[in-house]
Order: sequence, then C-alpha cells, then structure tokens
Amino acid sequence: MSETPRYMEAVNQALADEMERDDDVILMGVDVGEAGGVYGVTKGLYERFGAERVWDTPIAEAGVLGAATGAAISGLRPVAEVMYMDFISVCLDPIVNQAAKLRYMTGGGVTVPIVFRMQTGGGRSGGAQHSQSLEAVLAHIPGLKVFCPADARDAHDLLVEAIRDPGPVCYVENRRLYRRRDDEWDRPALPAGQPRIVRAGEGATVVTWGRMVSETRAVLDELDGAAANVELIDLRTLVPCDLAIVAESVRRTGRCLVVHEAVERHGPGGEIVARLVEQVLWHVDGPVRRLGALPTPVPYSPPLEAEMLPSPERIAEAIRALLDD
Amino acid sequence: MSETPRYMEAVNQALADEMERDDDVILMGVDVGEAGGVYGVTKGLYERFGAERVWDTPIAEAGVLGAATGAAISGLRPVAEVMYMDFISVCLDPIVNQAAKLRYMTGGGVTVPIVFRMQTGGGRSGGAQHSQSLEAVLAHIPGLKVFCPADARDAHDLLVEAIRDPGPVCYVENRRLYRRRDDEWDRPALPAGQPRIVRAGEGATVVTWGRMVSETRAVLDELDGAAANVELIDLRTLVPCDLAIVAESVRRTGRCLVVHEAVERHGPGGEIVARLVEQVLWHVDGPVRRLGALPTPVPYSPPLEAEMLPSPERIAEAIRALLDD
Amino acid sequence: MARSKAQTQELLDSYRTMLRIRRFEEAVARHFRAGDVHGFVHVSIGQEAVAAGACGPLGAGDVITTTHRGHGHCIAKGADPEAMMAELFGRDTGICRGKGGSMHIADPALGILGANGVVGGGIPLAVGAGLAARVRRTGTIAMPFFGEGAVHSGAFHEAMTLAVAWSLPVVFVCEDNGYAEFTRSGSWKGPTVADRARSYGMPAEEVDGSDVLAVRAAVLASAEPARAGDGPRFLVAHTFRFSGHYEGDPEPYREDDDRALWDERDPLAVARKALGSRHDAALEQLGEQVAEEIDAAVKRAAEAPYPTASEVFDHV
Amino acid sequence: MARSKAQTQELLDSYRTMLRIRRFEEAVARHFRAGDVHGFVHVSIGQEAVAAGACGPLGAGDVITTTHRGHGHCIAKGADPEAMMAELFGRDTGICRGKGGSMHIADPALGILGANGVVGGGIPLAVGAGLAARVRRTGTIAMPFFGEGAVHSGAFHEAMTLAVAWSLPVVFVCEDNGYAEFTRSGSWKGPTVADRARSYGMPAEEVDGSDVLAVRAAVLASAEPARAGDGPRFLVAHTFRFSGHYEGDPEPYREDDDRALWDERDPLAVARKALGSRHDAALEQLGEQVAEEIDAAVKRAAEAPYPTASEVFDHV
Ligand SMILES: Cc1ncc(C[n+]2csc(CCOP(=O)(O)OP(=O)(O)O)c2C)c(N)n1
Ligand SMILES: Cc1ncc(C[n+]2csc(CCOP(=O)(O)OP(=O)(O)O)c2C)c(N)n1
Ligand SMILES: [Mg+2]
Ligand SMILES: [Mg+2]
Repeated sequence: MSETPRYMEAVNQALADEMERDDDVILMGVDVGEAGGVYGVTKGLYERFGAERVWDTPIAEAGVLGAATGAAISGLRPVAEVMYMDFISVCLDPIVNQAAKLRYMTGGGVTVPIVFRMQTGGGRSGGAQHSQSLEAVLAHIPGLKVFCPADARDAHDLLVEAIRDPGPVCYVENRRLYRRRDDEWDRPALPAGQPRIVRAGEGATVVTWGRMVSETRAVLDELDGAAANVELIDLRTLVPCDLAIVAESVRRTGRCLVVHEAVERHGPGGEIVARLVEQVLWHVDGPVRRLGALPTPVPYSPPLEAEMLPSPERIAEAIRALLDD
Repeated sequence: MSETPRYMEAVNQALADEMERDDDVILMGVDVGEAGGVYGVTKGLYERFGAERVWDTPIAEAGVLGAATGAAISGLRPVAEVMYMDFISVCLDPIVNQAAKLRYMTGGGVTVPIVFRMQTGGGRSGGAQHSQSLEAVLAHIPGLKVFCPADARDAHDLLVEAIRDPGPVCYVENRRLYRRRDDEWDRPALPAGQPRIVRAGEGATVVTWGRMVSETRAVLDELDGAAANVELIDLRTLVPCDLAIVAESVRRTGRCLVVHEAVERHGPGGEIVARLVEQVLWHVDGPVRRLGALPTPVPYSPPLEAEMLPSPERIAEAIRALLDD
Repeated sequence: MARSKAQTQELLDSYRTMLRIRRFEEAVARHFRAGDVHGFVHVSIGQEAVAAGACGPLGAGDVITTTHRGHGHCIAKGADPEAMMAELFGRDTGICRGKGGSMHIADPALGILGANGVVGGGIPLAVGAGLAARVRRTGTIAMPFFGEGAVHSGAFHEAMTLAVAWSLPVVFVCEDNGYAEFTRSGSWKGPTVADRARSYGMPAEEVDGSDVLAVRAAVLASAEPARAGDGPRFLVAHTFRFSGHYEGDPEPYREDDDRALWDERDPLAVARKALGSRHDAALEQLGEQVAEEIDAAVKRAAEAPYPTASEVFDHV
Repeated sequence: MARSKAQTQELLDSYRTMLRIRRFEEAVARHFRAGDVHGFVHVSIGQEAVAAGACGPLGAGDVITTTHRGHGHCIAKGADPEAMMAELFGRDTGICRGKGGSMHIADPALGILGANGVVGGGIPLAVGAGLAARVRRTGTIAMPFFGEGAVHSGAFHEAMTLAVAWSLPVVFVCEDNGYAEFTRSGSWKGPTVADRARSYGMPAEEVDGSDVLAVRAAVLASAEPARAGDGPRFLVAHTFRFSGHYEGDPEPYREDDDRALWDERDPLAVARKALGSRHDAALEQLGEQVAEEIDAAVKRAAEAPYPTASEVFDHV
C-alpha cells in the first residue's frame, strides 16, 4: 500500500464512501462544492457527485443549517459544514433548538440524521473569533452527539458513524491535524463512546482528545523517570462517553489529568473530573485535575496565544505536578 | 415599611434607579417599552424615561444585541433583553464573539458596559425551547460575567452591579421567582463573586443558585435528623466566583452536593466540583456530587418534566445519599 | 360572482375545517383556564381561514411547518384533534406522546413538521424540506407558516434567500394577524411584508385571510408553479387575531376599534354569509358533529394516562 | 467635466491615502510570506478607492466598522500604519497591543470600532453606534463596511431593519469586490445588492469603486441626510479584489479575464490618469515618502518587543 491518507483525506474519503453508498447523503456549506472547501477537505466531491448532492451555499449559516435540519427530517442525510466552530454563534438555533430537540419534541415522530461538520484549531494566531474550542457548549445540549477525532483513522471512522447515526452529530475536526498521516491507519474501527488507550502507563492517567492527543503523546515521549510512565487515553467523543476505561485506569494509577484545548473555566474537563470523582474518589491517592486554556479570549500575538493555550511546557509541568503532589 | 418588593419589582427598581442616576443607561428588547415587558418587569419605565431610553424592538435579536453592543462601545450602557434564555440561540454572536471579546481584541481600546438580561424557569411545561438553563454556555466564554440572582435582594443588587460593570454581564432571572417577596430584603448588598451562606450546617454542604436555592432550602427545612444539619450556599454568580467560602464549608462538612436546574451533563456543576476537588480533595470524607437535570430536552408533560428537572424529592434523596455514602 | 357547485362543496369542506379548529381551540382555552392544558398556549381564533384555505389544497406528501400558534394548521393538514388534545393535556396518547405540547405540536407522518417556539425557527426547516423535495424529485412542496412579526428575523431572510437561490418548491405563507405579541403590525418603518417578499425576486400576493376560498385560490395559484420547479412563491394573508397573544393575556394594548372588526372579519361568519341560508340545516348538523368530536377528544384526553416517568429517556 | 482646484486637492489627498494603503498591504503580504505576520490575512489591494473615498469625508466623531479585510478602512480613517504593522507583527506596541491581529484591527479612539472575523458581525455594531449617536445627539454618523457576500446573512437583514425602523444615522457601504472567498458575486439568484437595500426603504446608490472621487461624492451626498436625521443610506461600491481571498490563496477559481480588468480598475491608476502628468513630480515624491513611511513602520514593528506573557490576562 502507498502512503496512508492524511487526516483531511480520511474525512474526504469517508464523505465519498458514504455518498457513494447512500444517495440520501448530501453536503452543504460555504464553498464546499466547486472550490472543494476552504481547506480542500471536500475536494473532488462536487465533480463526482454533482450539484444536487454537494450544495454550495451563500453565507447564511442559520438558514443553511436550518434547511439541512429540515432536509434531514424529510429523508435526506445532510452533512452541513460550519466553516469555523466559532461560527456556531450565528447558527446555534438550528443545531440546539431544532435538530437536537426535534426527535424528542415529536415523541419519536422524526429522526434527524444530520452531521454538523465543523473545525477548530488554536495556536496559529487565528485570533479570538477563529480559534475557539466550543465542544462543551454542544456537549451540554441533550440530543446532540459530539465527536472529536484525533487522528486520521478516527476522522474516517467517526465520520462514517456520524453519517449513519439517526440523530444529529457535531463532528469537530482540528485543522492543525489536517495534513497529518496516521501511524495507526490499520487500527480497527472503534465505536463512538469508547475511549482508546493511546499509551499505557502506571504512574498517572492523562485524558484528552483532538489535537491534544498527539501533543500530549509527544510530551510524554520526551519525559523520563516516573513521568514517562503515564497512561494516555483519547476520549474520542464527548457524547456519548463511557468512562469505564478511564475510571479503571485511574483506579490503577491513582492520579488523573484531563487536558483540553478549550477554555478550562466551565469547559469539558469539569464534566469528566466530576464523573470520575463520583466513580473513583476512594481509589485515588493523587490529584484529579484539569488543564485547559486560560480564561481569556484567544489572543493573536504568538507568545500570548502560546501562554493562553495548553502548551507542551504547561502539559509537561502539569504532569510532573500531578506525580509530585 | 410596607411590603417588601417582589423579585420582578426589585429588577424594575434597579433599572429605574440606574436609569435615573445615569442617562446613558438604556433598555432594549421586544415589548419592553409600551407593553412593559412580557412579564411586566419593565412596567412604567417607558412612560417615565421615554422612547429614547426604552427601545421596543422588532423580533431581530441578533441585530438588537449587536446594536446594543455597538451602542455600549459608543458611550451608552444598554440593558438588552433576550426574552427567554433559550433564544440566545438566535443571538449568540453579539454576546459571545462581539461583546465578550471586544475589549480584549482591542487591547483595552474599548469597554463594553452592557447587560444581557434574560430569564429562565423550567417546571411549568414551557416545552423544550422555553425552559432551558444555559448559564454554563455563557460562563464558559471568557469576557462574560454571569449573574443568577436567587431572591429579590440579589435581583436588585446584582442588576445594579451588572449595569455599573464596565464589561458585559449576562444577568439571568428566573421567572418562577418573579412574584416572590424576600424574607431578607434588608440584607446588605454583597458583591458579585461572593457566595452567601443561606443556612448553616455541619453535616454536608449544598451549593446552588437561582430558583434551586429556595427549592433546596424548603427541602432542608423538611428533613430531620442528620439531614437537617446541612449547610446551604447560594453561589449567586457563576462568573466571577470565589469558591473560598464553599471550600471552607466543605472542609468542615466533608461532603458536598452541587444542585442546579441546568442539565447535569457538561453543566455548570462540573466546574464547581472540579475546582472544589482541586482545593479540598484531602479534606473530604464523603462524596462531592452534582444533581442537575437529566440529559434530555425539557419535556412538556408535567410528570415527565418533573422527572427531568431536579425535584424536591430528588434533592432530598441526593442529600440523604450524600450523608449516607 | 356565481359559485360553481364544486366551489360550494369546497366552501362547505373548508367551513367544516374552520369550525373544527375553532371548537378545538375554544376547548383548549377552556381547559387551559381549568388547568388541564399547561405551559404557553396561543390560539388562532380568527385566523382559521388561512389554515383551512392554505392546507386544503395540499397533498399528503406536501409538508408544512408552523409557529407557536399552530393548532389550526395541524388540524387543517389532517392531524387528529383527539391526539392533539391529548398532547395538550400532556398525556401518553398525545400526538407527540406528551413531549411537545402546544408549541411543538407535530405529526411528521402527515407532513406536519411541527410548531416552533422560536419565532422564525420553522421557516428554514420548510426550506430544507423543499430542498429534499427537489433532490428526491418527489413533486411535493413545503409551506412554512409564520407571523408578520417573524419577517424581521435573520432566519426569515436567510430562508428566503436560499429558497430563491435554489429555486425550491416552497410556498411561504405569512399571516399578518395585526399583532406580534403586544406590538401592532406595521409599527416598524419599512416595507410591507409583500414588498419585502418581492424584493427577494419572489412573486408575492396579498389575500384576505378571512376569506377561505380566496386563500385557497391563492395557494392553488402559487403551489402549481412552485411544484413545477419555477421557484418559491409568497402569500400574505391579512387576518385578525381575535384572542390575546397567549392564553391569559390581559390585552391592555388592544385598541378600542379592534373588536369592532370581529363581525366582518370572523372567517366563519364570512363563509356562512357566502353560503347563504340554503345550508343552514346542514351546518347546524355539522355544528353538532364537530361539537361532539371535540367533546369526545377532550373526554378521551382527560381519561388518558400520563406518560410513565421512564419515558423521559425515550426519543432523545 | 472640469475639476475644481479643491477637487484636485481632494484627489491628491485621496491618492496619498490609497497609496499608503497599497504600500502598507504590499508590505503586509511580503511579511506574511516571510513569517512575520501571522494567522489569517486578507488584503484589499484593488479596493483602496472605497476606503479612501468613503472615510475621507468622515469627521473625527464619525465611526466605522469593518470586516476581515479592513486595513484600508483603518488607514483611511486615520489609524497609524506603524501601530497597525506592529499589531500584525504581534507586538506589544501594536494598535491592539498584539491581541487583535489583522482580523480585529481597531482604533476606537479614532472611531474605528474594529475589523471583524465574523461575516456580517460588524454591521449591527455600526447600527448600535448610530443608535448611540441618535440618543446622545452627537451629530455623528456610523458607517459599516461589508462585502457583497455578507448581504445574505441574518445580521445584515436585522441591522438594516433596525436602522430603517429607528431612522438611524448610518451609511452602509457594501463593497462588491467580485468574490466572496471563491464564489463570484452574482452567483446566487436574487436581487442586486442595491435593489436589496432599496427594498428596506432606504435610498441606495451604486458607484464605481475604482473612482475615489465618485465614492467620495456619493458618501458626501449620503452622509448629509443621514446626519440630519433623515435615516440611513446605502452605497454599493463596485470594486475588484486583485489579490486572493487570503494571503496564500492559490486562486484556482479565478477566471481568465479577471486579471485583464486590473489595468482599467486599479484605483491608483485611475486616479493617476485623472490627475494627468502635471503632478508627476509631486507624486514621485509622494511615492518616496510613503515608501519610507511604510519601511519605517515595518522596521519599528520588527524591532518592537512582543507582549510579556502576563499581559494575556489584561483587558479580559
Ligand atoms: C426568537 C424569538 N424571539 C421572541 C420570541 C417571543 N415571541 C413569541 S411569539 C412572538 C410574537 C410573534 O409575532 P408574529 O410572528 O406576528 O406571530 P403571531 O403571534 O402574531 O401569530 C414573540 C416575540 C420567540 N418566541 N422567539
Ligand atoms: C459567519 C461567517 N461565515 C463564514 C466565514 C468565512 N468567510 C470569511 S470571509 C468570507 C467571504 C466574505 O465575502 P465578502 O463579504 O464578499 O467579503 P470579501 O472577502 O470579498 O471582502 C467567508 C465566507 C466567516 N468569516 N463568517
Ligand atoms: Mg402576528
Ligand atoms: Mg466580496
């Protein structure tokens, strides 16, 4: 086999395969068609499937996502793109008040098989409105699933699963992973909800997702002594999320750190810590902590942004502190 | 003195006093003017201050809140109403990407003295789109403060503080408290960020805010034995939030329950538990837990909604379990 | 103008639909006051001709979305008043199993994609249904109902823009019922709703929303080209909200002359007048039938069980 | 048509503004490629006449909001290119202390309420500034700049609606630069931007966005009634995005004839032609001055310190 696909190629391939398999799958979004997407993720799909399957849209995200939701309850399976996750601000209603709730409000009268594709990726001076990781906002809304693939394998498999899911899924890509190839492309597919042990260890457990998986793995590979003996778990999906594997790990290691790119304050780490504490309180002999971004908007200037986001240095420091305290 | 004001009258009074004190304070919202608000909260203000201070608006919340934000960086101090908190879905951008970030993005070039007034209040069959408590969504966004007054005294004082604050404040009323009068109207004002011990106790600590304060107090007043000896703390504001008083309480009592009307999953309780665990892990000899709403949209049917929201029964049960485990 | 026999039959059928809506909503209002119906309830008394006239000509595959004031559209599109009443009573036999309530009443199997608690929220949904109709070549149309208050919303603008951009089979129906909550129609400087619609490049017609056959004719004229792929159409129905904005509304904002309009605008009275006295006996009988139907609906709703607690987790 | 002396001076002044914008953005593009300027950068090369012509007549108290493509508007409204360049270099001396970057560049003290990374996001802000001007009776106006791609957004619709409803002193300026990202203007069935604007009940004019004096004249004509309380006005400037959508854009979507337009549409060339050869010497000197100014801006930006880490917590 030639080179394994890049993360973005894995996304593209999942879209192509599902569109091939099921005529009801359509794509919608700003410049996802002829242009192939602002990052090239949907390249070739317009040519292959045509304008009735791949819908370029005006910049009218609330209308587009609302229409996608209406199409989803009318027999199609739309994959609608929000170009940057930050822009859920202009189209939250169809996601949160319509798609997430329609099946419930109708007492099961409809299913809403829709995927909201969006991407995030701080750390490249995108500025305050193009850098946010807002997965906690979505994960808080009953009726939504939230997938955050960390590598090409999961980018593919979780998108396939999202498209086939009868309910709405927010599928969050990380653009800083787009060009990465995957060591483990041959890894078998895992279902959503099941965390994956990326690296075994006995001294402590680190839980994360998205870009922070590879970031943390790189940090761990550099550490030595006790700090090297850390278990790393990729949560993969925030909803659903079966923490049994994580709890088992923390019972073993006695310490836990949740790392995420999202702002720490009222961020996704709180949920994970709170659930773990419920399950493992009497088993831990060290701290259960979070490391997320600082409670500020994302600054533009590189040194400020490096300070704001969880950097390799801060991750390393947090892991050392976890082991020492 | 005659009767103390109801919660909604306290809101009205704070608005009137601040509008009287400062000509730059204006109100905006659907039917806040001539009609006096859909719940009557702004009654009399249009007559008293006129149409250049109290702005009825079309149903165009994204435009209105954006305009309010533009007015705030141009010398006014708008209090803009979102009729139901659920509708932040149609106007999140001005709140989250504009008002919350403008001071930061301009490096301090502007202040954004704006209050987003909104109200919530589940438990009355408002249905899935008129019953949500979404304070966690707002509290996650750096740059926003989030106030959740639980009684008339705080409804007044926190609104005054919100209006005078140089930055954006989301001020969340609970409509089910609107007609309540306050036992403690003469209580001195407390600053935002400082929790308040509502009821002293030594057996466990319960932390909550909004309507759940009186709800939990009523539950505690009914309990007996060890269960009666529970400390109840009103968090009052999610951002800012100094947990020192809570941590001190939990160190004393050794057990803690966070109760909120919001959905538990990725809800505001996670943050509080995670921060408390950081501070008190070695001092607790019982669980640190959350009790929030179930992970479903809010159902209409009364028995289903009662099941979904934290009811007096479930609060009592959770407190008993807290003491027993 | 002389009416054909077919038209008379249509008028009789429409009258029946309107009467069923009227009696249903009167019962809803009564049972709201009695505490059997919960939450926020908005009735469409006075606006029945729009629902009946617009939904009458729709096919089974055509779909509608509606607003917080949607009972009438549901009944006109074929929803079962008994299941609707059970819904409003919060019962397990409800059309949404008690989960939706008045503001989310729906019956997707009948093409009723639901009421909506968010002003403007249903409009893009209908556009999406139109998109699905186009992609799947079903030959069906989608019809969003919305109030004149919704046209200021971004959702309206974006939905209109998409429907035009993609030539979708959508017939927009705006009911100008005189008020948005407590604000009179036309309070805001700006174009009329019809002119606003035309500005998107969409043919728009205004129609007397108290005249059920006029609404019906306008919908028929609009639906045909929309269905044929000629792009969306728009109707403004001038109608009259006889009740308060919500059940319990004290209506201090009403202007004196408001109620005076009632006699000439009541769509049932208008239809009855058009029918003349020739049908009095039949209509009397109809009145009894409908009263019975609604009474039975209420009775069965009141007897139906509430959902069991564990159902809270179903359908998430 | 003969030009008055005053007009010639205006043209010379405008030319200077445009040249400063051009050289600034060329430097930005260069230093983006060199890695000194970060993130997402959108230059307005080809559109300078809109910025210079529209901001030229504004007073110090008048305010603007702009888009992701806002350098030109900022310079034309008086922002210091040195502080702007330092911002883009991410330095502590930046106009936003390094916190904003290109997409959020602003100088509120000069009435520049900021670029915006959200398409449509700045339009309601300007409407709010207009509201403040009305309430505070400042006699100032607000001017949102936005691209033709933004007119489909709900934010545009709601902002337009409010400005009309409240007769606010706002002059909307839409720059139709041929593209929204990779999508050509006019790709979507629907009204022209000017007709869309008129539909709100707002006078709208179209102007050649490569002709700085034409833009200036149109703005002057619009600003006066807006300022006097006669309600909002709208301008569509037809212009031409010479560069890619963002720096680094490979532009595969360009049509062949695109670049051919450049010679006749370059606003600097247009102005220079209008000035004739009489000013060649002065313009040559101006060219040197501007080059020096921008070189110095780059030099000082490159030498300036980055913000210290603790500043991350300031201004939240
Ligand atoms: C986004 C949003 N804003 C505000 C409301 C509150 N609200 C409910 S109905 C209504 C008035 C709607 O008026 P109109 O569209 O004319 O419909 P009508 O009530 O007259 O049928 C308002 C403001 C809402 N439900 N959704
Ligand atoms: C709400 C939103 N959707 C999408 C984008 C991505 N985006 C950035 S610029 C742009 C095109 C804007 O086109 P136009 O308004 O014509 O401005 P121009 O780039 O031509 O100056 C898009 C889609 C965005 N920034 N905000
Ligand atoms: Mg109305
Ligand atoms: Mg453009």
